[in-house]
Amino acid sequence: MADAVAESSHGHDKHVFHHFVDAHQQFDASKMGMWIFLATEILFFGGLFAAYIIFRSWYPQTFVEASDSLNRAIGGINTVVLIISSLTMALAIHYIQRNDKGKTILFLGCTWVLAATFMVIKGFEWSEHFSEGMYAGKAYAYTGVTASHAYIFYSLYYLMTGLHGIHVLVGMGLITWLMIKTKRGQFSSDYFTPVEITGLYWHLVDIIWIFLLPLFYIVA
Amino acid sequence: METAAANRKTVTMKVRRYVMPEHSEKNYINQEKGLKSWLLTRDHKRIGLMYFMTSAVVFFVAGLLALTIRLELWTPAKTIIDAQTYNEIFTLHGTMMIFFFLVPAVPGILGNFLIPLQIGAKDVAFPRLNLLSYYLYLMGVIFTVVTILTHGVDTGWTFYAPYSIKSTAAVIPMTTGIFISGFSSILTGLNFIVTIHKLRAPGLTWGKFPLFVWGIYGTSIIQILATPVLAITLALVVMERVLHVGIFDPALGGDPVLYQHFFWFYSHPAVYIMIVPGFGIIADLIATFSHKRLFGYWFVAISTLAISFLGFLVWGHHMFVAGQSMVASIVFSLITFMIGIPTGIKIFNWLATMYKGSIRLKVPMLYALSFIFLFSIGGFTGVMLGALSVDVQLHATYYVVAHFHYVMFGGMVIALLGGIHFWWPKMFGKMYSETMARVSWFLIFVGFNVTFFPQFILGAKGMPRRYYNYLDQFQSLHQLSTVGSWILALGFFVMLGYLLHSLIKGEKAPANPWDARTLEWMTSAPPPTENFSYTPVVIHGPYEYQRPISEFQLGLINNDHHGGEEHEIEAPSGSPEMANA
Amino acid sequence: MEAQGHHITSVKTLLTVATALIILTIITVIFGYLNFPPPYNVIAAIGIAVVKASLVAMFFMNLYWDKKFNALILVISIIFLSALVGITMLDTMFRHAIIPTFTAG
Amino acid sequence: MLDKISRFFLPPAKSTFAPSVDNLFSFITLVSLIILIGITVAMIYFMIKYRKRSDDDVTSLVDHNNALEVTWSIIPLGLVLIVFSWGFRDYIKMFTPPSDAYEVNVTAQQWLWKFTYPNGKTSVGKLYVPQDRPVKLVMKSKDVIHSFFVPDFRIKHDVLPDRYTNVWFQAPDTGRSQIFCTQYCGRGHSDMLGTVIVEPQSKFDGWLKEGAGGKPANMTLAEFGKQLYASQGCKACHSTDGSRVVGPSWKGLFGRKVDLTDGSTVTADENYIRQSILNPGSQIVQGYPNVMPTFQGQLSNDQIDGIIAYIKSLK
Repeated sequence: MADAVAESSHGHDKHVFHHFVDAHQQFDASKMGMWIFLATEILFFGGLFAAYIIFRSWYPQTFVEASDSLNRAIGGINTVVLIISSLTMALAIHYIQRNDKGKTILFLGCTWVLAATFMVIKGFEWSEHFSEGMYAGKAYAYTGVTASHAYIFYSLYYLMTGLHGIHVLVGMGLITWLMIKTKRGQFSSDYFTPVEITGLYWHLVDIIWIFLLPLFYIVA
Repeated sequence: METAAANRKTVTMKVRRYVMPEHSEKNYINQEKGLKSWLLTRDHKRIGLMYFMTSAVVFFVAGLLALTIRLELWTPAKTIIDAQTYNEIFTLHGTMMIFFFLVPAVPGILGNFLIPLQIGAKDVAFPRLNLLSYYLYLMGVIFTVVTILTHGVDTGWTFYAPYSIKSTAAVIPMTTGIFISGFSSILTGLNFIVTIHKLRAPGLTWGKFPLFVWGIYGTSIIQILATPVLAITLALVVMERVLHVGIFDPALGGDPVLYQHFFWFYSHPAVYIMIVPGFGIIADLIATFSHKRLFGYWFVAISTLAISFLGFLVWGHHMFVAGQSMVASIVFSLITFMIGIPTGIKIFNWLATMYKGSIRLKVPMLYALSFIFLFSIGGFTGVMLGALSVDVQLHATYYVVAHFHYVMFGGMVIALLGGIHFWWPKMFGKMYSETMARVSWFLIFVGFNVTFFPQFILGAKGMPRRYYNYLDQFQSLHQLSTVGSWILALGFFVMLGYLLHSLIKGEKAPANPWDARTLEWMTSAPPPTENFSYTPVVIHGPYEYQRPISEFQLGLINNDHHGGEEHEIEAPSGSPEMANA
Repeated sequence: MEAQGHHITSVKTLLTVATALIILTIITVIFGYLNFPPPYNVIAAIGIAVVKASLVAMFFMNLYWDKKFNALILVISIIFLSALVGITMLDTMFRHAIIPTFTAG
Repeated sequence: MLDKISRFFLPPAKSTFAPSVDNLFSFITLVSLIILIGITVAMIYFMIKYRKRSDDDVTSLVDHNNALEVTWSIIPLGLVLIVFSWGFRDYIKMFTPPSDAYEVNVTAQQWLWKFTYPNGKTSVGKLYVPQDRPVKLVMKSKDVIHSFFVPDFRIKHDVLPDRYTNVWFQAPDTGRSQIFCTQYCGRGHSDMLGTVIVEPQSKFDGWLKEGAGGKPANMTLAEFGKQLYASQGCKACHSTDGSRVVGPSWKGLFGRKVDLTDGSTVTADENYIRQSILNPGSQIVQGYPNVMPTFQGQLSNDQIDGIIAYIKSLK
């Protein structure tokens, strides 16, 4: 009981909203909130994954042929870039937990740069596709795939990598915001919830890419 | 139910009784003044009232649209509007009612207002996110209304491809509005789940939740898991219109039936988003006004989750004649029938709760009992539509329209009205006229049945839905239905009158007018901004009317308090706050 | 900080996991060039992806040490996604005509 | 009892599987009614018997009874399983056409039904079928999803663009039955009607052999056009009384100057009308949508002449 009383007197530091008992409860709540949000993300992408699986079962030959037209090496390199960015994100969380703000900013910066690298590579990849006429849907003009309905493969490819790309951009925005806040000294080993939950978001973006790689580049 | 908890760790707390004043001079309504204090509020109760205002306006407008539809159907050919306008009006009626009223109303109004109060918290877990949810909802409504005023949309609320892809109507702004309000729905659900998990008062274990909390919990799960699929589906429709991606458009090798799968993967569970919290309200009302423990608490609670879960696996019963495979139809039909079991369990347990009770037929109870009657009809006709061969006849006829309105209006809206009449004194600190409320209840009950019962007959005889012109043989039933809609509307105008009167001139409400036992009744009416002046401690279940009210007003003792009667109690360390203590 | 209940993952663990992930990625790409006969190519590629995703979830996202409820949320979302895909395929795989339309490509 | 229920709710049963569907409908209605009355009576009885008498009312503390819970789970479970298997059996029957069925092709488009018979003869809005013989409809749509519904036969199925779907039925008696479109398909959805005409085999054969829609000798050309106006689906979009439906009204059309969307003006003469029937998109009247399907290959020259004569007659 004494603990509870003590909690309520010291627990309300500046980061704790009045409706939480203490920082720990608030941290747990935020983290659970983020996990629930990630569940919605999984189902959001899930609609497209479902469409991919179903259309693949309808047009298997098309998917195999069209997949061959994508560059596996670039896909692999981009995967490695994202995995390393996940590592640096995890390291940033590690160092903020140890209250090392300098290294936190350093690794957040690394994550940002890797994310940007990913986007640049992706941008080059897309523009190369466009130059060959691999557009989504009706505008499709590529002649390298003979099987029918190849544009559906590219539609799904653009939709899924595009939606993923939007998530990467949002992540880059969040990481920028984290760096500014860390620089201002607003995070410490006492309070790093935003870093932690942005990290969760970032890793999910990584996981989604981990599945996009085999679906579009490998399974030919 | 105690045995499950007994195995848990228990902790000892020092508690005493706290009696909050009946009326609080400074309450959440008047503590801060000015428009800005409302628009930027993070208080869950104020946000609840903002949802109340907005969804009432939506309901009013969409209701007027419904009256227009009914009036147009007075004659078999043109009565007042042309076919295109008629199609646009039923699309708007459906879209507004479903996405901007039925889905957000109960969680938005009652969920926001009550969940923190019922679990003894000061607010929801993420108050700023909660305000954002409201504004996203408002934006969605505005987007749609602007679409109405500038262009009509005539696709029906279901936006079936390829019609929604080919139509020249403003499908993109309309779906954008729904997309935005989908985010609102997701964030609301997320907020409630975290709140229920993390912010419960000491001692408030899952077995002591008022059933409304269970209802909101079930609804939140559906909101979180189903809404994103709708979002991606609508995004795909937009992509199909803009880029012709070929996912749903058959002319490009896509599959319009796949659209229906995706759409109903959300939209079937969505009807459970609408009805499940209604079940919770009804359980609360029946127990309170029977003054008796809820019969089969755990059966009622778990059936809520069972319905939420099974509700995800039955979407294909909207597609028995849509061109899906027979295997799928058969599996969907079988699972559909399984939902009947937990629903039946609820209805029978509510009845058993009344047995040997001490029943007061106050207005909220009248709504609860009419819910049982109307929702049963909705349920039985649902069994009819789940039966494969019969559905072939009834699919897309007025039978479905009637069934849907019995479930949604007879279920969700009646439950909401019951809930609003029940918690009105708590929300506004004012009583309403019991007599006028009875008159209004009677008009609504009669008007509803006169409007929608004839539609069962129309549908079975083959009258298709969404028809502007119809065969002469259906006219008399259509006219009966139209007359019913006027009685129904009259009921709502009476309600508007006495509720406004209550707000302005109503007599002050006591804190606990219905002699209930759950936490929200232990605070003043209306509650102060911080809800409770103490940390509530819960030791009994929500419907233990045989125990004195003093045992429901316990709170942790502050270190600055001396004197008064102190108790030491043991409580299971079920809640996170206890775990930290 | 351990007292606050936050698990701090060691740098060594993080590096090990990242190395494993990169190796698995390389294996995946090599598999792509080897052209295994179907369905083994699909099984291998997706299997490796599942292993990689689990590694990220458990160690980068801390689920290995975290409250079990958060892991449960992840599992539930995957179950519901499987329901969406699985039950929809009960339709798409068992129609009279498997291909959805007769439109020529 | 079951008969009375189905006669009250349902239209006459005119196909071979209709009676079983009707029995299931009536069975569900009857059982539901019994349970509903039980629930309502219990509710009202409790309401009166256990109404509050004083503030000191003592209420029962019983709060659960597992045996009861099991009972009211098992009984409904049994009932719904019966309903499921019954519905399942008939559903399979409804969508498994016999191999010797007489096939008619159905083409749906906004907003009319066109039927093509094995010998190439077509009819619009009227489906002629032989009596007491299984008829299989092979259906497709030209534009959006429609749904083919004949309440008297208890059959319905969506008609999809770019894909074939089937229904079948066998009508034991001659007569006429209503066809509805039950999948919302736009402005003319509620006018997308049709009639099934069941005739004895011999009469049907005779009809089938008749010249494909030629003018009967006893009709004037304008009367023939009027008949086509109703049967070919013109009616869904064009009025004859001057009111605006989807397309321009035919009243007073002939000989009038018409403004087109390309800015030009033409006189509505025979050539203009013929052109509008065969290639509607080429001459859109200002203020009207480009939605009319072509009738190229569907209307013979005689039939077009008939329609022109009919339009001329509408002064």
